[in-house]
Amino acid sequence: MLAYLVRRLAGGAVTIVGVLLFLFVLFFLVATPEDVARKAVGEKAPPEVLEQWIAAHGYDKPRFWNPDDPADTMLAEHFRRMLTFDFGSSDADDVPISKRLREGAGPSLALSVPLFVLGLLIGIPLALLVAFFRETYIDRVGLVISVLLMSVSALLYIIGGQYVLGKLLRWFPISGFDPSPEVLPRFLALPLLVGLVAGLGGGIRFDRTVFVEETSKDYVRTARAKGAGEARIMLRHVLRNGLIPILTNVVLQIPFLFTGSILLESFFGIPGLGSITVDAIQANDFATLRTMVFIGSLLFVLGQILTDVSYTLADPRVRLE
Amino acid sequence: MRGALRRSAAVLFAAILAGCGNDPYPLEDSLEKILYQPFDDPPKTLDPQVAYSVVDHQVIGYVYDTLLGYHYLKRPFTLIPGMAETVPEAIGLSDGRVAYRFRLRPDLWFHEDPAFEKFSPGTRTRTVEASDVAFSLLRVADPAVVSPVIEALGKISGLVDFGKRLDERRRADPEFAALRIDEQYRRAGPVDGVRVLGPLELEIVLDDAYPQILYWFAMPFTSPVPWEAIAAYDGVDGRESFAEHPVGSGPFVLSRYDKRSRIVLERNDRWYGVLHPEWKAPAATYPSEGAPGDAEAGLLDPDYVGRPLPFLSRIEFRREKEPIPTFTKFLQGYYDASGVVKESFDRVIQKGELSPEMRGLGITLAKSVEPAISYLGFNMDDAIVGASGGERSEKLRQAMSLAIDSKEFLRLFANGRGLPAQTPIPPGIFGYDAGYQNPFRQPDLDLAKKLLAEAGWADGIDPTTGRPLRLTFDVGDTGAAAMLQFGFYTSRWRRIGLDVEIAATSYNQFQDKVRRGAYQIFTWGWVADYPDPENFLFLLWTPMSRTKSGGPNTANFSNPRYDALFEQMKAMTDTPERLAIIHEMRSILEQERPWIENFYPERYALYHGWVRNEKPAGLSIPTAKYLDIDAELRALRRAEWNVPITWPAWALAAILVVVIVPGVVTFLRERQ
Amino acid sequence: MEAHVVSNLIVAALVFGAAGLAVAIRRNRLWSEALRELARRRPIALAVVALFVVVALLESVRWRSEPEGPEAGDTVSRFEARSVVDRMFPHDFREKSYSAPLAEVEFYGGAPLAHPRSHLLGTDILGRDVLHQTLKGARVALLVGGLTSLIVIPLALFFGVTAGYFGRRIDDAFFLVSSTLMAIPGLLLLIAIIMALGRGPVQVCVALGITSWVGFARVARGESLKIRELDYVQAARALGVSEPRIIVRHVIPNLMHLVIITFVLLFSGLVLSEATLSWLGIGIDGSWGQMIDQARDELSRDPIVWWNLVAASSALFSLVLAVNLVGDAARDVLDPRTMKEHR
Amino acid sequence: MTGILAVTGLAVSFPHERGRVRVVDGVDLRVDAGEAVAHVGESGCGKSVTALSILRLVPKPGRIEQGRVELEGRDVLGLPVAEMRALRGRHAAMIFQEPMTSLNPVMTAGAQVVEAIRLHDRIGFAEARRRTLALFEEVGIPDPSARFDAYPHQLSGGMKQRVMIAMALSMKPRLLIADEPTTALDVTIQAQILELMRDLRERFGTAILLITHDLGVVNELADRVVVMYAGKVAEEGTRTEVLSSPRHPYTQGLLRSMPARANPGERLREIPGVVPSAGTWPSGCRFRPRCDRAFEACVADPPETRFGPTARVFCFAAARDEVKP
Repeated sequence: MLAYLVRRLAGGAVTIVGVLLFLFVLFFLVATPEDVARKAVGEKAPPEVLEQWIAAHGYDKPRFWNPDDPADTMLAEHFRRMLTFDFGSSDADDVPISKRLREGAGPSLALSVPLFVLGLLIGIPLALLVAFFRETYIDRVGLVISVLLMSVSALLYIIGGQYVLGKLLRWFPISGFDPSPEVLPRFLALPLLVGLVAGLGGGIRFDRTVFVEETSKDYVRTARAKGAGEARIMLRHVLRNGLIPILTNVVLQIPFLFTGSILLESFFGIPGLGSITVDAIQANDFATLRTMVFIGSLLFVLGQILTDVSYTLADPRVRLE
Repeated sequence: MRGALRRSAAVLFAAILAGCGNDPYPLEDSLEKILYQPFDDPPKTLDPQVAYSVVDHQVIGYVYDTLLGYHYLKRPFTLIPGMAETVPEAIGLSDGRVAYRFRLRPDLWFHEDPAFEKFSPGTRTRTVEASDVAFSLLRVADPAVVSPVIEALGKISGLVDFGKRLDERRRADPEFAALRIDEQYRRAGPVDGVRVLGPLELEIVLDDAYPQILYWFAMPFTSPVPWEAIAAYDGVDGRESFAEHPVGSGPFVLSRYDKRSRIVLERNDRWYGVLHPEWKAPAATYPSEGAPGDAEAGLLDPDYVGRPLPFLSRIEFRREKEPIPTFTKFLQGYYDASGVVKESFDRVIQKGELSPEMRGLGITLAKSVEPAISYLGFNMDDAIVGASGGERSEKLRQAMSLAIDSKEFLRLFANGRGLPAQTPIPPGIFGYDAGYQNPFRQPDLDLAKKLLAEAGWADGIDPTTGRPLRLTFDVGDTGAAAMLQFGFYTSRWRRIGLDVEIAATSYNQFQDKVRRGAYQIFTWGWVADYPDPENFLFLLWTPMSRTKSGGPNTANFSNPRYDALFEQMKAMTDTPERLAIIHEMRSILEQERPWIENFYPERYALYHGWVRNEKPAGLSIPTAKYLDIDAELRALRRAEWNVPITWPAWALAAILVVVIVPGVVTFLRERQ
Repeated sequence: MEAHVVSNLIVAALVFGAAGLAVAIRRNRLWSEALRELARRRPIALAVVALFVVVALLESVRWRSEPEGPEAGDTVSRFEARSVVDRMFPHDFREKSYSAPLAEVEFYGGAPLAHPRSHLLGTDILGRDVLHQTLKGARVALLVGGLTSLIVIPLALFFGVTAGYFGRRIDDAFFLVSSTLMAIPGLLLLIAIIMALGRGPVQVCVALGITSWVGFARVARGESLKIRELDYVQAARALGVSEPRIIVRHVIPNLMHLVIITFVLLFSGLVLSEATLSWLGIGIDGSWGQMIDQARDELSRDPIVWWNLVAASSALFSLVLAVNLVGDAARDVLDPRTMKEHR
Repeated sequence: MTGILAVTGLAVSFPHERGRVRVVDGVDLRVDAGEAVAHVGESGCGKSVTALSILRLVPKPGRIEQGRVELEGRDVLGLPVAEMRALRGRHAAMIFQEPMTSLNPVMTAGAQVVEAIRLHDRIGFAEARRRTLALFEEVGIPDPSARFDAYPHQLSGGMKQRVMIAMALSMKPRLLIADEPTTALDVTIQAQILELMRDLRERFGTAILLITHDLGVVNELADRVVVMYAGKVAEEGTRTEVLSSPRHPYTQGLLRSMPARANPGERLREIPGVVPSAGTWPSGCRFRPRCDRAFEACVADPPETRFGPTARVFCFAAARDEVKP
């Protein structure tokens, strides 16, 4: 177990180094220091000011190799900063990135955790219900509805939700965010609803397939033969077995709750890490962007290990070697 | 009695709404005089010496007070004294230089802030003095601050040299670099052009005549900042950065700065307008006179004239990335003012006036043409469309200019808001001539085709290939909406036989193309920093050329005569002679066509009935201190406008039941 | 070579390829039975997919014809290659701006139209016929789905099979590369690649390809791991059959059902992804995603302009739905079990 | 002797390319108290479906078309769902071919037996556990308390089958239906399990319906044998009747192909052809295409021919044999 974890962590470390390298190269394909500086100091600033800015942010160093001092390159700096968690400050407005992460994590979690939990609490029982009624008209209708739900673009859900529920019916504020507990639920209601509906189709379809597959297993027949009712079979036998493959999907998502949803946060004006990322892209804010991606990949590696561990907890057949 | 009744009704409605509906604000705020405004991009910085974008200035303008200001009502824009007691006159010095002498008001205070405590324990604020203004000017020159306006303020004698000196000493001497900031400035000084004559007296000396300098004193770049705040908020070792923690002396204090979602400004009770209403200071009192029509528009309401400012207790900015939801929230009563989004234009405006529906809601409309221009430019360094093509290219540019129907463009994309532009100078700026019609800006496809034939591209066909002449329109926006607009231009050019391909790239790649000079046709805009023609005509001045100096002359236009006239014009006051020079420059541009002047944008601003004293400015100057809010009326209206419609929920539930119940029944029957 | 000639050649190649494939399927009992079963289960969905394919092909066949006189559109378009779809509409079939479906006057302003009562789905802000735009969008959608799948599947198959079949170092390397790609948030990776490559249909497809091959490659890896251990593969190895030959003759044919299912499921996902890219402004010109993104603002027009959104989103929806239904059925027909890994 | 199970005229259909096909077609079956009946046939002949029909466990989309199943005098097919559930496990229990997959992989062996007990008896967990341990003891599971907490994958195949048997016997049912209980096991384990079943039958008097294709197993355990071919009963009789003097050509073929029965050095004689899949069955005698004794009459449905009190055969040839001598 321990050896396994160590090996996985080592693999993860290599992955993260790969991500960092990739990120560095990509950035210079996408933007130059002049672009970053131009966005930061504004369209009207004279060229000397641009140069001052570039020098002040260290973007005038050699990129990969400095014959005088190998440690004094942008690449080395990039790795040093990321690996020591010294993220520095944003290229766009000089705010310390760690502060930005702290500010963004709250709103992201405020949306993503309820979304995640509700998604499971609604999706899995519904899938189980549909599987319970398998081969009947409810199952077929449920399946068709979930394929219908899946076939709609996420954009349309958001646009439609804002238009119909926000504008026409006036049930919720169309967008916005305020962390004070008095008004927070009102802001979260619509993105939650939209996020749930958008994710429900695929979720139900996947989970249903898993459950239906389980119901054709021999042990279900055994349970039936000993006199267990259908409901009991579903809840005690099928659910538990079906949850194992579902769990792998689910646990992998947990770390990403922190990074939030780019689309939902952007459209609904939730100042979480997802919209920080979009803002960083739009503002050429490489310093923030690389931090976000770095943290994302860190969480990904963590999530994978977490998934494996949770697998061993849920499925007695699996032991990590 | 009636007031009390209204108030309690408002509270009641607000409470009902807060329980279930879409009210984005907490209940206890519903009866406060709070101005709610949306903002899109978060401010980049709140450092007054650095901030240069509209959204930055929206916040900074209230936190940092300026020495001068603009009259709220008068047009064209007129400078009035702010923290300074008077607007200074230019004083000619014996050596040919020009000086301005500012005298500050007494008893001006900085906002309360812990930074002061750090250096003189027990105090949380102190008075503003002339040396603080001088300190700000030196900050503009400090290379570490990276101020974008050093170009303009560098006309102050010795200021640029001071910056160089400071930079060199910091590099050479780490000990110097570690000194407190005011000490560094003192040792690197003095600066010849910035003279502190007394605690409240400051003299500025310019190398050459530059009358526009006074406008810079109406902008936050010259606002006094306390050195204590700079020293305390250096952004190092987890300390806050000054760009995020402003300490000013303006009418509002920044009380909350979640810049990605919410910015809150509270009224500053230590502001001189509040402390000394008896001064009747022009920038702290509601004006008693205005432009023609202001009285009719209710802007000279005797209830307000002569009253001390500000009227609001708070300004709340909420972040809104999408214009349409923002407008919807305005219509729901959750924002107090709004532009008109083009999508809702026909509902809001009919025949140039507010629609009856909007009037019924109590909304008012204010129109203003902005001191800004949007134009299509040619890269004059390009072989085909540029200057080297000689007369042939000039005719091509003229033909292309004739093909663009700006009026139609405005009709399609801006609901006709805006004026088709004839010259680079927009209305409201000296040199604008409403009667002038640029002969190459009157859409005429036949004349365009004729010019094209004269240029050797008859019908747009390139004789060497037998195909239409192929040009490239370089754009830095790939969004769907923008593509439609670019498509409009190319479809117009197609009519005269020019095949103009849109090369849409990311903004970065576009910038890169511009840097390398690898572009043919582009579109750009310019918003005035201050109301003077110099601020527009320099966009085509050779020293500002993009490929040579990285300046804003993106067309790389270069004409010796034009340059000479510009030099002459820029230091002049608004005299008939100046006008004559501007007209000559105009005729050069008319013929050479480095730009196709597209349009001057027009702003339509909507205000709810509960907002008082609104008059749009165009320039990005702070005006909210003149506004007032009738909060009770607002609470009532919000309650009235936001009753949720719930029947669809019941309908949906009913449908679900209808779908599910037969299924369950069938299932149970089958199982038996 | 000019773009439209390339496009025509590709269409020809596709048609020939499809014909060849049809012959091959006819000969193979397993596949032809599967296909017949599929047609029995989902006749309508298959027909819808086929319809879109036909429209896309018609839109891809382009040629230049003689100028049709000065009244025929603008000067330049006389010189452009037009597709069959374009030719189904009159040459200057446009208005000045919005008009509602089958309207007689302009939507705003009420000026009489050049072609009253003939725009089935109305016109957009520049006066272009929405039905025409929507039909043209089918080509983009199929390009996104098809071309990307053509990039993804061979790539994924190659890496997945080599990793799964040979194992050890190659597998480790594969694991590293794939987890690196998976560790970068997908949307971000897409944006970055498109920014680096530039905008354009092929670039977008390549970017989508790079971001979506990993999932399938992992499935292919897992399957080849299993196949490697099968008796007859072991037997072939014992008989001295060369490794590449085993892979080509035994491993890949056993993955074909997975390939088909992945292709179908991938396809709908890709078409939806393009819509998101259009929102970010880096989609493909003329796609339904772009139409939806434009229509987003139009929805808030007052009075509301709905036909753009309805046309583009129902086209997108019906294609994706049809493909999803076909995909589901294909999964049931070809393989009910192994697709657990896909979500 | 009293009848525990009586199946008459049972028909079960499954959907096929064209309409539904009866995979079990008019089967009669009877098991008396304490008796062991073997239900024999090649795979695909419908014997498992017959067994599942008894507890109404035919998987969807299969459907019982007609017939009657009586368990201790009660009509099983007409029972309401709840009563049916109460009957399963208590009156008749079932064990399956694949002990590997027939146990729930994520529940401990003990928990699964406890569940079987508590489904029918309202007793606490501790009591159920005690009874489970006793059951484990009875079915020969060594170290029951350790095995109680083991997951199925931690047990050997034979051990798992013992757990299954323990579960089936937990309510002391009067009938145990064993669907190929030993097929998946090693030969030595097979013998142990059969021994166990014989032993339990003697101790508890449980009637056994044994589904198998292995005539060797039949020989070990069964009192009576029912041979099935292609959804229909071919021949029925006591063990000696069927195994020593088979009358149906199919039974004869089956016996000839048994290695144990062949003389050393002699080549095994298999039945030519394969069992046709459901839906492709011929009219008349379904064994006709593979039968070396088929003649013209076989195109009609063969009638029941009785031989003595216990034996009956469905075959024209066998009937002719009877008349001739």
